[in-house]
Amino acid sequence: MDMALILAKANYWGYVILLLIGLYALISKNNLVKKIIGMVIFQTAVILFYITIAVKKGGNIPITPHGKGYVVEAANFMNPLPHVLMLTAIVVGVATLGVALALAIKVYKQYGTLEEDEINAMIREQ
Amino acid sequence: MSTHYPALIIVVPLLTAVIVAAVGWINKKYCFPLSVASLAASLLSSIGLLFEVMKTNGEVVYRFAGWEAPMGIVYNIDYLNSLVLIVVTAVALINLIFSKGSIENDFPDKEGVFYALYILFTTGLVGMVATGDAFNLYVLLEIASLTGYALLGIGNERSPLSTLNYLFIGTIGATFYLLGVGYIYIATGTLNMAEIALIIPKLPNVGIIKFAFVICMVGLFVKMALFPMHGWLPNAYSNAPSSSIGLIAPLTTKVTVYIMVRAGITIFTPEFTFEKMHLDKWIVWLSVIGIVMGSCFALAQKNYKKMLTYIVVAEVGYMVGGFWLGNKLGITGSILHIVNDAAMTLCVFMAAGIFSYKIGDHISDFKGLFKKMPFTMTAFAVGGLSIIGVPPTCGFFSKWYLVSGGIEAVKATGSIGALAFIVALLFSSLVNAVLFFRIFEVAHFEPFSEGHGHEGHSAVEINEAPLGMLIPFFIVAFSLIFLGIFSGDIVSNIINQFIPVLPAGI
Amino acid sequence: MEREWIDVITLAIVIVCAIGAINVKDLLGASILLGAYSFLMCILWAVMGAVDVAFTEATVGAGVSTVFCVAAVFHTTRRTKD
Amino acid sequence: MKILGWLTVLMCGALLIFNVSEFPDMGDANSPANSKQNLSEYFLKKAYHDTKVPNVVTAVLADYRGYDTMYETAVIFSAGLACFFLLRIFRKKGPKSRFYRHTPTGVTLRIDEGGKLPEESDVFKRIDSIWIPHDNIVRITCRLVVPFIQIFALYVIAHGHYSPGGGFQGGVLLGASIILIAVSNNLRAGIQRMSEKGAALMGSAGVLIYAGTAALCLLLGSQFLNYNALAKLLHIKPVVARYNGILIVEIGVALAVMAVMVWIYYNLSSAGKHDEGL
Repeated sequence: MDMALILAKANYWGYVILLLIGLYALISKNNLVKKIIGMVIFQTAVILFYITIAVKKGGNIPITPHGKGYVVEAANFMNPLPHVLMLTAIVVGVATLGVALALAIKVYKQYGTLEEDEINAMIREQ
Repeated sequence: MSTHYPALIIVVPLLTAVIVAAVGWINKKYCFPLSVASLAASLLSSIGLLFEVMKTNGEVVYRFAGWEAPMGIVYNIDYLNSLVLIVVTAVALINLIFSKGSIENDFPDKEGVFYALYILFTTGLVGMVATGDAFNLYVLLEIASLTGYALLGIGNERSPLSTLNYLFIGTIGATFYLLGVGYIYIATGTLNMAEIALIIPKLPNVGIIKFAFVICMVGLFVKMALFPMHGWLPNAYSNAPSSSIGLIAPLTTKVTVYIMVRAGITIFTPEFTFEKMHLDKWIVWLSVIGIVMGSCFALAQKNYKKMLTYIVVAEVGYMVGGFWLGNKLGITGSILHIVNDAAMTLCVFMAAGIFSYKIGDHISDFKGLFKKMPFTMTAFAVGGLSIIGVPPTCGFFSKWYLVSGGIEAVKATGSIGALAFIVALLFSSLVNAVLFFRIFEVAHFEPFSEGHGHEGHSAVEINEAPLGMLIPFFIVAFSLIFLGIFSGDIVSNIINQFIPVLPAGI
Repeated sequence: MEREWIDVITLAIVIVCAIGAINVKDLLGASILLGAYSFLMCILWAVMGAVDVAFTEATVGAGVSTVFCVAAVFHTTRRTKD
Repeated sequence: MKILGWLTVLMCGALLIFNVSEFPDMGDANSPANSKQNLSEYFLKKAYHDTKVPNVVTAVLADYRGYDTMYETAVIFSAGLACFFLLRIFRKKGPKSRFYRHTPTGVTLRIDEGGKLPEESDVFKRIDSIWIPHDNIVRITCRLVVPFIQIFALYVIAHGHYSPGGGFQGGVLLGASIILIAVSNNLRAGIQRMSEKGAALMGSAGVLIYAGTAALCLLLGSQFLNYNALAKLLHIKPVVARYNGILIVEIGVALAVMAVMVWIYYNLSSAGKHDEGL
């Protein structure tokens, strides 16, 4: 494991770390909004993973020049497909965030707190 | 139009959902007929599609936007697709007609939006079943999930919290699936299911694919509530309103099981799934524990709806275990159980809808119901017998296939897991018998007591359910017997056509 | 080579922001840190050549998501135990 | 719960890190996902030829994988419906007392329940009980910025064929401009610009434009979403029909996304009452 290997896959390591941070927050945080924040981090980590797939060294952004007789050399441009997929994933992420926050507001109206242990204690008392 | 069936199944509900959402702001009267018409159109075209598949004997291909397979999104409809499509659209249509009254009662201001969410949920499920593209499946999974959260979160006072927990778990599952698709893409460079299946056997290094497989399956197991990831299901389902639970409980877990079958057979190829992974025995054990635990927890419940949710958990164990036995009989049983269990679960949850409208959810309140509502209780009894697995009903036949699959696996490999699976199936049938006969006993022998505990329901007179509810309920109850009688035909004409030649020696 | 270093440094700051967002003991602060996280992520993606995705993340992730979070926190509470 | 979390994280972490070393290096143009014979190559070389759209991402998004994008719009639309369905409260109970500011004198009036409410005018302005933004600098700056945001948003939508951007980005920007008005003044100012019903109908209309265009292609005898079919209708070449089809679809997306973002914001910021809010 020399420095070059770590650097060559830097984004993959980074995505694993972010994924784990998000997963940890989702599972073990007590506050509901904190869990939602963990969820966003978790989803974004996967998007980072996809974008990393698309990178080609020395590549350009995937907007092809279009002069007469211009031949596109595919190795010079980033892979556009993961970008397309991730546009969808980002939008799905914000949609999930909206619904999750709506539910969190409903929970707060019901119990007056966002801490899961306090809510569970209240449910047990009923 | 017959060449466009694959598109029509999904497009008609989608367009109608959007229109219904708009019409709900202008005139609520048109929402219900529009919704019913769209789901009926969807059901008809899925039946048409099944005939089309039979005619072409194999698969119907539909290219969206006119692009060929790896570039665009292509549907490859085969026997399995079209069978599950019919189940999904039929359940959605019948439950919609059944719950018209309770929808008008529960959401007076938001009817239009409810119908739109309902149809969008169905669209999501239908799309998941029909699609031939791994990423497209994720998008539709999210449509079904988001609308599902909305439909579940509007129930009683505890539902927002349980739905929020479901949302967290569901997002973990869906995101793991997305990650798995990314791993497949990084190794194969394509997203089309058929193409992936062609590339995987040629790959020199399957390390990444193995991991993609594990992570996809974990995502799906979380979504389908297989033990030990089942914690979210009972709370989320038992707190939901009855009109949406009649849609969600029969379909969500079954469609996820379908995706597992699709992933195991079409995407990853059976050789890879059953031979290279060495996971099948472990997953059978998981399903065994799931069946036993689900049955035991169901036994401990006093609330009817909650009891049903634990039965759902156990049924997931049946299907998953049957598939991972890895032989033809087991997979047949698993697929047949997708169909049968959707119908059975719909039946008992419809009963739950009527009960909670008339009396309440506690089993001890069901005293003397056979006298008060004989027709409802007859249909309910058919559903109960089918879940137990009594012969003329369909529940018996899928259990038969599952058990014979288990016996074959024991014969072929002598695996203890398969033996435990058979024992667990029999145990669970016994427990189901205890559960339902307990209810029959209370409802039949104990006299009706006027002053039962629930003040909130005292205004409703206890008698037969209205005709608008009773007719769909009876149709479902009949279909249980119908499916049972014709299960041999379904297996030989549809399911067996789908199952490929499995590698020997598993 | 320089490009890779920009990558790595931005990634490190993104990770710090993520850890901050889940550990700050104030939900409003956590929401704002989440916005910062999204914005840095968008810079990272722009560096990696995914301009469309970066644009979407800048508008959706750093913009609207943060507003949603703040609106929800405003209507519930800033208090958190962890 | 903490221990369970650590256990899951450690297990997943071990699996994921174990697998990273099998990945192709970052930026490897020859990895299966990026290599010559695969999709990346096809899209980059053929997209302009097929659709006359130089931004390959837009071309793939709205044409090759347009079916995904239609559902993406449906996802955002269902999120709007879901937030409305979960949160909206129609009861006109409202808070016990309302607050008004008399602008010439800067006096705040509290009118308890049952009291006579003044007409809303330049003189009497209703203000929120908890959130009282009356900073003129903030308000006027935001008002000045909004038109520029909207023009930029329209540019982003229309120019998505040639530069980064498109329906989503533009739609979110348009929505953000209205959210900015609501944040800098109050929620009612936002609702005046775009009513709830308007937002809901516009969201439906956006998805309907997308799915309707696609269904129109089907009715014209081609596959669903195959914009080539529009060529006969518009009397243009098939390639140009694809170009225009993408533009129509992007407009639908922008409309839906704008309306739904605003709609979700209304519901979240007022917890469904649409009365007082951030």
